[in-house]
Amino acid sequence: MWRPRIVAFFCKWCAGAAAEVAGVSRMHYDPSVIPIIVPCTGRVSPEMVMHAFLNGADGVLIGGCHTPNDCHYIAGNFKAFKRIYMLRKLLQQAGIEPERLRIEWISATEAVKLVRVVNEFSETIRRLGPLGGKHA
Amino acid sequence: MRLGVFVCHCGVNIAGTVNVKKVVEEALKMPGVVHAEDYIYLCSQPGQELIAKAIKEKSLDGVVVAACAPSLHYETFAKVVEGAGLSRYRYEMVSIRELDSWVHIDKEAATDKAIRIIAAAVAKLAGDRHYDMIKMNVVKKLLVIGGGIAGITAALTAARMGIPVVLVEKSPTIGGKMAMLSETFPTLDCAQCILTPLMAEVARHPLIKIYTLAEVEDVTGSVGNFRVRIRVRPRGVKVEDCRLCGFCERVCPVQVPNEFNRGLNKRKAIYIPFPQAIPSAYAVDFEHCTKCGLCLKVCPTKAIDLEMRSEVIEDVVGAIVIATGYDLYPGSKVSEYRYGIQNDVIDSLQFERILSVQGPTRGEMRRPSDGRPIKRIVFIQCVGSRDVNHLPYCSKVCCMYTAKHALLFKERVPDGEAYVFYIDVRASGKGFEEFVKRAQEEAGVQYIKGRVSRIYKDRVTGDVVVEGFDLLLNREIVIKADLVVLALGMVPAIDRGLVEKLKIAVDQYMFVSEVHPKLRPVETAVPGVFVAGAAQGPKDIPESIAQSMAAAAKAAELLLRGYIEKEPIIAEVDRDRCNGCRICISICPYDAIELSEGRAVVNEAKCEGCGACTAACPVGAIQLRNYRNEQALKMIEAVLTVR
Amino acid sequence: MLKLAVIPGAICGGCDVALASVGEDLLKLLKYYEIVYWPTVIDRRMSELEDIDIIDVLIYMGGISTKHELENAKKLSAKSRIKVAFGTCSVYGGIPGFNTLYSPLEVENFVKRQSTMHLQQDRFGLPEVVEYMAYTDVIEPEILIPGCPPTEKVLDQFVKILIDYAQSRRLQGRHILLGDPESLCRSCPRKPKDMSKIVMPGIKRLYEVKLDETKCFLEQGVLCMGPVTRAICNHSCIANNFPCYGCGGPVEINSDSGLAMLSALSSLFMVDKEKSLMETGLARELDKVADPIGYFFKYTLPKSYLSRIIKMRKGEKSAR
Amino acid sequence: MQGSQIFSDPITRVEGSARIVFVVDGESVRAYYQVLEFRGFEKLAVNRHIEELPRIMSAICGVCSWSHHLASAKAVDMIFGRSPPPRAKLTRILANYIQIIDSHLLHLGIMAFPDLIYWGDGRRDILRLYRDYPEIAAAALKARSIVKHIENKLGGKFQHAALAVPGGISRGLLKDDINEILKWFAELRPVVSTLHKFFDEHIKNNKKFREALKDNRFVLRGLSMGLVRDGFLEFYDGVLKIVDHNGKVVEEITDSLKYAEVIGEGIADWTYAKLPYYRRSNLRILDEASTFIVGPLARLNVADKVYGNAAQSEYGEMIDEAGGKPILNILFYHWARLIEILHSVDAIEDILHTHERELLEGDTMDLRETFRPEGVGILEAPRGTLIHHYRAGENYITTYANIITPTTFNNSSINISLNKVCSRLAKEIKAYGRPEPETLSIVESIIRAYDPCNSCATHCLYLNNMELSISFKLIVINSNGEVLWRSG
Repeated sequence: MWRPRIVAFFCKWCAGAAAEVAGVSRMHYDPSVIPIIVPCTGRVSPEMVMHAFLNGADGVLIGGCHTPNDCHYIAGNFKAFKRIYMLRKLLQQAGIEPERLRIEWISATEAVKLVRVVNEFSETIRRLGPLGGKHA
Repeated sequence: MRLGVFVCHCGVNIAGTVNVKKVVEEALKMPGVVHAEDYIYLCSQPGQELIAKAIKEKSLDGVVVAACAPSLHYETFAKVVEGAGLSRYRYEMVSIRELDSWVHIDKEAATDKAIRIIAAAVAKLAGDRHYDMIKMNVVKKLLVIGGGIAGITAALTAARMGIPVVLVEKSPTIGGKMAMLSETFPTLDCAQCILTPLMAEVARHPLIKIYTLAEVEDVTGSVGNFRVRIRVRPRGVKVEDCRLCGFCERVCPVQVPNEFNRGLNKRKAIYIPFPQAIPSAYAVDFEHCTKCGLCLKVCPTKAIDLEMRSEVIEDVVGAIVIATGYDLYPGSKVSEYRYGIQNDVIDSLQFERILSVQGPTRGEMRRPSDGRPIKRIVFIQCVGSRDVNHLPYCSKVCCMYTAKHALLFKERVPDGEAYVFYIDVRASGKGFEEFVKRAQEEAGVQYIKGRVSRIYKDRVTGDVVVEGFDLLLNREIVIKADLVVLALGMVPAIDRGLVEKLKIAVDQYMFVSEVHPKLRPVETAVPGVFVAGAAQGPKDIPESIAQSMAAAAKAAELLLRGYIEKEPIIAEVDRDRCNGCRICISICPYDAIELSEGRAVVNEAKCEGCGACTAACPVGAIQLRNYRNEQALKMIEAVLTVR
Repeated sequence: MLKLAVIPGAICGGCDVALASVGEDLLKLLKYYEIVYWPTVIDRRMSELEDIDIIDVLIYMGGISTKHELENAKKLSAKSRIKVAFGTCSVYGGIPGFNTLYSPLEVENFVKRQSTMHLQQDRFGLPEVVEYMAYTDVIEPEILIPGCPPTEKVLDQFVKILIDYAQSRRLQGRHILLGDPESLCRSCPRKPKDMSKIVMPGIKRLYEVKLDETKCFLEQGVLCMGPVTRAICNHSCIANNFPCYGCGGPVEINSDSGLAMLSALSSLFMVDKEKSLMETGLARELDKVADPIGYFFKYTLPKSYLSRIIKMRKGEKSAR
Repeated sequence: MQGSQIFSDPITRVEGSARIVFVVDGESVRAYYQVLEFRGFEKLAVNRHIEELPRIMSAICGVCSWSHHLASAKAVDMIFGRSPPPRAKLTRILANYIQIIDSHLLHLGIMAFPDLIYWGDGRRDILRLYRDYPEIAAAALKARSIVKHIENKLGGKFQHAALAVPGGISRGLLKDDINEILKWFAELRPVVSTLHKFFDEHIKNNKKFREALKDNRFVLRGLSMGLVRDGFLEFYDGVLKIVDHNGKVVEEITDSLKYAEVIGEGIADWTYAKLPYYRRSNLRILDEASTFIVGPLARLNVADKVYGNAAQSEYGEMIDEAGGKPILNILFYHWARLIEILHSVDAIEDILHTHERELLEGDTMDLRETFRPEGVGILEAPRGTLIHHYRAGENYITTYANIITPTTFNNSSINISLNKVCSRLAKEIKAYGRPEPETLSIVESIIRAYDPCNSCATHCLYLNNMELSISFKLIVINSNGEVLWRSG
């Protein structure tokens, strides 16, 4: 049975911290979302996202700090937003469902939101089915 | 490459859901891994020794620890690794507890996820290199923002350690809210007697430079080298020449509400907030001064200069202490209590001014509206505080200063009656409970457990009628009082502009967030920026003083050492591949990249290692140390390879 | 005499003319090499080329769009010592690379729908069209010459290499990518002396702005692929006040220059107005790029992550 | 003819991008000029930013990339509702003239002369021509480098130029640009006169060539089409005039959007090139009367006057030779090319001298914006009328693109001309099992006359005469697909 393969880039300061809080509070979410902790969402390059899709990811989720002022590195989240927005336009034009790539602002205290977003996203990916990667 | 992977059971926290044995088995198959083992509690002493032993025996050159969250034990294992002679940058820690075992039920999926998380760490570790800590010199000077008791204490503590201090205060004098108080609990010693000597010492101390009527306009740079711009508004009076004779005040035609006395009386356009003000000189309120020039004529020493301009002071400091203090929650927001001087419903600071001998009533117990002597007084606690519609938190100090107010009132008016409407009396400090008991029993203050529902002025008798409910006697209660004092909640006085300039984190009430209440209570997330006093949260004077000394001590730890060591995980440029296209310098939020001979170079002091430039560089010439592009791609492949 | 063959794939003829108009250098080459096949210049038949067992230098021009061209490329390359991918189409797929977005059938139906009359007759062996690909998708050439068409700069390099090979029978390196290993920004005349920051005022399409002849194009809000494009020319289009379209391909052979520029441009524009514009304002500006594929991938689409993902989605293994 | 034929290897093995297939079925023979190249530019243009098409579409052809660049630019201008200011328009006209001269000189000097000088004697060999007339080779290569310099100056690159922007040009010419162009242009004049003198001495009085000019097999009673402006031969901007084989003007299209009412585009299964035909006639594709002739000969059929007295006198001489207009013998193409060279040279001379100030001063771009969903750019490329037709949607995205290149127009005419030679070829096959050399050279002369540019791979610069092979395949098969004979 196909299980979605989802890569989640969480920024260390906000989404990553929220993930830890979610752990401490024993909340539950879909295990097919594999977290990679990055210093800032500003570090996530479009190449990393596309590399994930090419290597079998069915969905890529990015969690960062709320705009306009929460980013520990001041404006990394804005850079991430702009790059991901343009990348989604590119995917959409090429006929790849843009919903497979999602960026969310999750502050360190919003563990509940993190769990909701992760579960929602994995549900979306289940609905969309495999991207067509190796294990399809 | 000889890598070691250590997987922790954390009792059953991890082993309960993750099949640790299988994880270790899979780890051994990962590229470069020569050793993998699991242990029940890696963070324990035997656990740590196990790792150190493995490093030495297997001569490992890289370690991955898969256990709890790095925010908990990254440092612990870093020290173990360094103890075993390996660089801390050849060590990665990943959480398979908070991010995996604790959040999943399906054992098989959790195990698979743990393996992938470890595989990513191993892939990253393969590319990690050692870097020496970055040493940067530190300017031995401290900036203290806010001249209240917290700011004064921090400045003095630092100066006494030989650290030059720049003290910036928004109002014409230092002293802050404490200067307004009459006596302080629980010792009832007079506030001025504690404060004014400290203020004098600050004024005299050669290492402390005070700027009043001043605000921090801009802060750039980073820890050890903050470039600060301070805007000083014109005082209108030359401090050294003012003899405090007061002739100018007498002739000044302008009358405006006196903010030091919280509007209970008026003051002139040229005034001194209170006699022991530091700097001890008059100041001109340029907002209301009509420049009629009468004061100029009468000033014996020609100290007044109405043409003074505001000026900007630039300075470089090594650290910053935020001591911006608090304000009371605006009484108008709690409309049902009819807050207002003419209604004889005042706030606690106003009552402090009535109590104070320098106050508008010279210490006599007379009402602010009509001067009628106060025979019966009602104190209402938790006004705004512990209220979801206003301030959900408890402001901590109101129960104590209300008990003090009631006690002092009964001393002044032995036959007077004092009532206190409260929810719970919170007197948790040393000698606090006894102090409240003294007020209740010796001074006969009536404590009524219940909320006040309505307050109105009886037009005929002039009484302030307070209708409330007594929970203990389970009956309504109506008190016709002369005066009502509201214990309004505490809110931070810091403004949004300063928060953004300093890039510090604040909570939803604008109290400055400390990094960790226990681990780093007086530090903010921005290295080199500390916080003390009410700016960090509601607290009383003794706590503010203790916290200010702590903040000064932490700052001294940084400033006295003369250099700071900085995490070397910053961006790095491969100068051959850089084409000087200027894209990285245009997006760096810290201006940490400069161009020399047409190619980019990273300023070690400024770069915070966020990596935004590395993802924008068109040819990948700038890379984040130990988070290079090829490492990131390898991590992604490791996470996604099909088991 | 060494044998040199020029094989035209799916070409526009520009590379033929570029190589032919190399002028005297061509004659210099003729001292060492005998042109055994080059339909545009000499009339030798394919049958003769098949009789030759080893071709010393095989120059393949253009991409691959028909089954015949694919077989031809593989067959001839198999017996060639030095394989040269000549021109951006051959190296990266070039502008016809947009065809990778559609299946050949889709395109044929598109053409049929446009026609006003259809003669149903036999195909007489009309070669069958395959999924468009670059030469480098099929073969690993020793020398790669980017450019649309290759400029004098890279052709000079190429002639020197060929002459050197003829004399020493040795090539320095396996994958020689001609042109200088730097982007056009390295020596761009439009860079300000004081190397100040680029302040990019939003995204302007070519029709919205009358371009200033001295300022960097990014500073005028117009996309210029200079930062990601290999220096194979001496800023000829930029000097003609026209932003670079990236025909030289990426600085290094297997990097995705389109995706890199997408990231650079998105990061760069309106950096100073991010907090005031917030997401909606920034999105509105980004929506002006209505065709990201055409905007960033004019010459390199077949080599991009995007087209490799599209291929993966269709299930075919990528050609090589 | 059965349905799909299963063909033996030779026919499926392809060389170059075009070939001719003769299908012998008993007595009747049919000729098919197969274009084997597949470009798909009309499909890949969809979804592109409309303003980027001029540089994307110029990649259709590397030899005449300028014409595609400028025609595309005209269509894009129309969609933005912009008209390039005089300075921009004049620069574009200058660029288009340079392209015309470049292509004609190359063709005349290197391909046409061998056909014409050694007419019909089967031994046409470019190397032999250059041994006999070395000045021609030098002239042709000299022309090539001069034009390259001028084109570099105008568009940054001599191929796939970077000049046209919506409503104008990216950069106006400066004084020293013009001086340099004038310097190179001065060197071009002697080259032109060399070729002109050569044409007078060796072509005009070549008896066989004169007879061929009368030979009915080279006549095509098609519809001549080309741009004219105030009766003058025009290349950049004018009225698209169509004259039938009797000289009657059948169409005068002023609004380029209306082209589709007149020009239909058929397709056949055996070629990737389209087969245009005249829609207003009730005839079908590949009927002689519904087929267009474009290019130098057609242009001179529709134009009344040419520019400059050298061109005018040649023009008069040609008309006398052909006995009046319209001239329907396709071999006159070569003569027409010479006339167009002379015309263009004088036109450029005029632009560079009398209109110099206009080239140097004034605005380079019209920035107005009145969106129109459709735009058609028509101009004369060296080989004939070139049409770029685009539709754009919201946010200026291309929603539709249709391109008819001169070679596409000539595709139909070549097929018809070839069919006129079929019967003779079939007889020779039956008699000797192979076609006579003379027939083969006639076939090639037809192709050479039209100068097809199937992405130009069929341009053969050198012809060595082993067995009269021509660079592209000539194959004769019978009705069930067996190969009776193939060239080379």
